[in-house]
Amino acid sequence: MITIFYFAGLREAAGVPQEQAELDGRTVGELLEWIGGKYPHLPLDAVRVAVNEEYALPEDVLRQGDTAALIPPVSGG
Amino acid sequence: MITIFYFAGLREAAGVPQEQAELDGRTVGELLEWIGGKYPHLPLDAVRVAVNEEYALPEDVLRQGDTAALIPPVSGG
Amino acid sequence: MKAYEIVTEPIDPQKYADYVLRPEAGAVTLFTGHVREWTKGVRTLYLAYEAYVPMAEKTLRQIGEEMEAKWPGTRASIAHRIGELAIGEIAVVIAVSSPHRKDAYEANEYAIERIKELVPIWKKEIWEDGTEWIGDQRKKPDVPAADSGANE
Amino acid sequence: MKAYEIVTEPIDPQKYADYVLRPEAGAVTLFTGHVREWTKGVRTLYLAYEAYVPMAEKTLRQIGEEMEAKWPGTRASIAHRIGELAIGEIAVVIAVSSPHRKDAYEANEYAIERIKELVPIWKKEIWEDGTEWIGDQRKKPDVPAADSGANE
Repeated sequence: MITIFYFAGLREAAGVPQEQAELDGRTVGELLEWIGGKYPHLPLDAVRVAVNEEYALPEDVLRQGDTAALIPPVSGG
Repeated sequence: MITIFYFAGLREAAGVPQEQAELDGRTVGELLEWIGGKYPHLPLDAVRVAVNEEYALPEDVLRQGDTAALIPPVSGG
Repeated sequence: MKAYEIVTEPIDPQKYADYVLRPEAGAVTLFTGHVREWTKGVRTLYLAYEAYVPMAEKTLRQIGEEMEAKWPGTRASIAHRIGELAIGEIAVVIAVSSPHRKDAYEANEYAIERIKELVPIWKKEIWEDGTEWIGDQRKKPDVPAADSGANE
Repeated sequence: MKAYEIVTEPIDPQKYADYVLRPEAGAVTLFTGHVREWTKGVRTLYLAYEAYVPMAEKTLRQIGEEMEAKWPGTRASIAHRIGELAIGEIAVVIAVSSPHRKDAYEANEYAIERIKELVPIWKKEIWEDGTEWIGDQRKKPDVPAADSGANE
């Protein structure tokens, strides 16, 4: 199982702040495909994914217990 | 009469913070010559002169009651 | 306080300036980003900030390490507030000290640019007639960002 | 307080930052120049500053007007302390607010460069083995100055 976090506009659009999914062994790119299939209305174009609080690449592989956060364009400052 | 102010190293070298002199009608350049004659040891090369609290040009003319300040290189900040 | 932190209470900027001061520092720059009332003719009532807190603090610390590597001898401290902020309140503070002033200015400006690229914090603007999550959709990861104009 | 002033007591920088803040300001930059203990291997015990006070305040105000002309929408406040200052104490504070951050950084750095060219203030360094009035003899009027390295 991995944990998925949604923030800001994505959280509001998904309707949940987080969820768990059986995506162990899948890549970050596959995670985004899975999310796009489950929530077709989510704007994922400019989204980055952080795995365990570090920005990840599409080919990075998810492991049991990982947390994957969907990071929409940031606007701090 | 005009009033002459000396600051920082010039004040210490001249031995006085200010003095008065009959230099009405003379230019700023002539003022510097007069000071150089009276205090040959003063380092006047990089000195600017302010008349009535504004930087002045060598050809500016001094008038009765003016204050002329000798401004050595500044080092604020 | 932590040198790099996300906070929920009002920010006292002096605390961060004091933190970076040392006997070998001749210059301290302190930047504060404030909630602005008017942006392009639209009146903001207040802002709400949200963060992925542990990652935000980690990326702020990473930015501090980048600064200290690029401008040796500088010391930095950064805080960002989340929750609801009223007009004029401080959203972010960046304190930098260095022996010479040029580094303190440059490193400080570098920090705010990097925050706007990297740190997982999101701003929602609340106007009289609606709300919107602000995010520059054109912005690509790790590319220096232009001034967004959304705030400061 | 005055927006542009020479003071003899310790400087509270926050007072100047508060002065420049307005609802339309998104960014405030605050620069403080501090007495540094070590400069090129020589230990400073303390500094003594002297000013031609009325002209110094007038030229500080002039610099503020230059800033507001070059960066419209900025508001500035500057104070310089004179007398004896201990290590770490603030000699100068420059506060600038502006709608956008880039102007606040640029205008602030402009101010400290202009102060070092224009404002009749002199610094005497007191070391363990002597004293010296600091002044860059190579500096010409109205030419932008390089970092003197004498302090910050």
